[in-house]
Amino acid sequence: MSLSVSAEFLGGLDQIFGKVRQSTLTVPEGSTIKDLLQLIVQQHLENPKDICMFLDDDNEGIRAGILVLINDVDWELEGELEYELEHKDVVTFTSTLHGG
Amino acid sequence: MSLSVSAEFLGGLDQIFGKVRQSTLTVPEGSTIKDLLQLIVQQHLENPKDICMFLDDDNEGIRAGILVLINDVDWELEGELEYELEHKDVVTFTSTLHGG
Amino acid sequence: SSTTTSELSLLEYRRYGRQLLVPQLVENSSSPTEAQLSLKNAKVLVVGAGGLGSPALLYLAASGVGQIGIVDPDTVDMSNLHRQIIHSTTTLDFPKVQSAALAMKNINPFCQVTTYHEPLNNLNSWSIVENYDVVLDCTDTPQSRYLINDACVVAGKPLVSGSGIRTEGQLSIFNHLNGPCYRCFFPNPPAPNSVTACSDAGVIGPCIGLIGTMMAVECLKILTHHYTQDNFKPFMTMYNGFSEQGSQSLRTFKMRGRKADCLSCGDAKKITREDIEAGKINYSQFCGTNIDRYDVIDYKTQQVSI
Amino acid sequence: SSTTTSELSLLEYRRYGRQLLVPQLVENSSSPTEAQLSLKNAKVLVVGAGGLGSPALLYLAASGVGQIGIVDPDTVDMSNLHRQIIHSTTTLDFPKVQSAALAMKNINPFCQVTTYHEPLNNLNSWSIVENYDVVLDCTDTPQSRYLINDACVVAGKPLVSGSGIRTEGQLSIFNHLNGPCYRCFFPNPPAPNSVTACSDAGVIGPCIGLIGTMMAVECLKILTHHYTQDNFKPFMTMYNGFSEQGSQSLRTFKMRGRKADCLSCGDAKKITREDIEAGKINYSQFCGTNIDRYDVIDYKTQQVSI
Ligand SMILES: [Zn+2]
Ligand SMILES: [Zn+2]
Repeated sequence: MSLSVSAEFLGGLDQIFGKVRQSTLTVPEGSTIKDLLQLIVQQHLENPKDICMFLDDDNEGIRAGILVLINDVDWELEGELEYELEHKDVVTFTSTLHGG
Repeated sequence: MSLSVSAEFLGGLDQIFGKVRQSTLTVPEGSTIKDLLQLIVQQHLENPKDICMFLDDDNEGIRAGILVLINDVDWELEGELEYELEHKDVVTFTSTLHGG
Repeated sequence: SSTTTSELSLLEYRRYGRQLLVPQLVENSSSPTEAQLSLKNAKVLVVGAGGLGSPALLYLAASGVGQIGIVDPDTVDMSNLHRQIIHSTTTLDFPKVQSAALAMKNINPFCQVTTYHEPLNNLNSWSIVENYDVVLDCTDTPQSRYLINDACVVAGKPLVSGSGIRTEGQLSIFNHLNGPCYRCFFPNPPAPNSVTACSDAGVIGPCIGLIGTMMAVECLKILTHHYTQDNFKPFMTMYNGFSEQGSQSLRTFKMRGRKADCLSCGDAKKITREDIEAGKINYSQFCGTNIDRYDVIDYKTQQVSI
Repeated sequence: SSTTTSELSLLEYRRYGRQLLVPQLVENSSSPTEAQLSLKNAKVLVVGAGGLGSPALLYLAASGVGQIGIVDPDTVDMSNLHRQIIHSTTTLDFPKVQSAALAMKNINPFCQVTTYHEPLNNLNSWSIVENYDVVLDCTDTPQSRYLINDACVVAGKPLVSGSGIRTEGQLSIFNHLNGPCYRCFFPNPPAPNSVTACSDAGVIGPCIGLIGTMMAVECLKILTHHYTQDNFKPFMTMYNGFSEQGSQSLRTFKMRGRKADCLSCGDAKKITREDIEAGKINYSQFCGTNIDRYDVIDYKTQQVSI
């Protein structure tokens, strides 16, 4: 069985994903956020050089300055990388904004 | 079978419903918005005199100046009074605001 | 009726450079310069220089809208100043249009301001509205809202409509891209007997200001061609500054389209310029009361209506 | 450290009457008068008098906050004026704090304004922050955001934090009612190599202004005791002025609580006043770059970072 999951790229993050702000991805049952990150990089990252804009140095976690929300809830409350995706989950990635 | 439906009173309408802005009501299957209006009047209207603040002159329709939304969609697109309620529907009533 | 320009000076590039970097503002123009020229050559009418009009006028003037008209019959009162941030203690008792124009010229001398120190009424509404490209309804009575709507429909002008009270506000765009008008949403005015319940309203400055600020955003979108026949969907956005969910909330409702039987914009177009100007539509009578009783806040008695 | 008053003059009742009619503003006070006195006796510090600070300062001054401090090292530049509506062409090259103070005194002479024409830094942050009840972070670099946060945690002051770029914005409340601080949300600063992608940002005036306006609303809520240990939930609200859904959107995310291992507010409270003042926390170094490279918009090159 595969699940349908929605990913959102806000706060300017869409710039590295071909200006896509919302995308639907299909993942195998049992997938975690960790798996989703790799899938996003494979399917949506326009320029491989920009991977450091999304993932951290070991290309596994998320880089500092990006917030991750699972169904509008901070991923820290949901298990972060190990969270197991459910059908129709909405995972939001947003850059921290600093402008004023 | 009975359905659980949520009613919201915005734009100052909560003033006539005991300052309740959100309420959950139980209605029989097959109920319409028309039925819901009567139930709201029975269960929530604080002062019977204020019925003219919510319903129109024949106490069946909604008074002019109140917008009705069914799951965030204008009730006019959903059948107005005859719309048949579904489980977990959210019906929003809001006064038109005029202040500036 | 007036000349358009196709150039920006270096001073203007310096002044507006930061907003011309925003893709969303320029993406429907052939260049950032063209986007700014769309603002410079635009004529925007703001009816009401109060809680909504204050930030709307400041932000539109600051952004480089070339010509802005302001209609307001009132003078600046001390009780306005907790929320009407375009005015000042130094302009107390000035006509609001004049007080606002001073602030707008101060922030941006490039903005040409036309002031109408009078109420919008049956006689003047069409002849004022026809000179502008977009109208902002920042007024506070149902009468004025129906009148402005009808004038905009007759003159074919898009209308950004905002309103608010206490901690809440509403925002819609009317008569744009074949969408609905105010009368499509509200074919009948609120009954006068619905005007007595809330004797304790009032308004929080930044809450009504937020709606005026949103109106400026929508006006900029219209002027830079953000909305198209394809992507424009009739909406009403509802704001609450003191949301139960904590913080503040905006909800956007999907609304009905243009109604074929609308008195104003419907197929029969029953309300004409001549009807309005001849006083055939009596907005006070239509609304079932005299204008005072419909004031959302009666400044004399502090009685409030919804 | 200063005297509090327990009376309002008739002039003040006239000025603030409209907002004292709003139940949500006064419901956690024993009377409307007491609610207004909570504002009058309040001291609010606003760091940054730019796109966020402009409406925040105007609305807080207008609402009757008694004492407002403004920190900003910059002077008014022409390129600010498309969005920084508290300033004016007549105050070009003035220190922003002075330009802002003039506008605030004009709208409300009752407001006492203290200006700090300097950057907030390790040496002055604690001694400035300790004089205030609530702090608004209206700045535009990660460095300043970490520094302000640490000073607020050490001094025990709630922090209203806003930010924005292009058409988007974010809003949170930190260090309030045992909730999280900025470092709890962001234990590590963004890496310097993440600062190169968006060379084409910019900002739309009323979009950043909307966040500043929301910050004023949140500040009024804090001062009038709207939030309690029971109802306050850590949040981040995200705004988009050009939402795909049409119109404009706000989404509120439910966020983590205070983290026991936070360097700043955690159980060990590893960052102290002495550490900050002695320069032991080097905010520029901590953020991995010099301060210029982190400017969200570099006014010289128009390069932009996220
Ligand atoms: Zn119509
Ligand atoms: Zn912390």
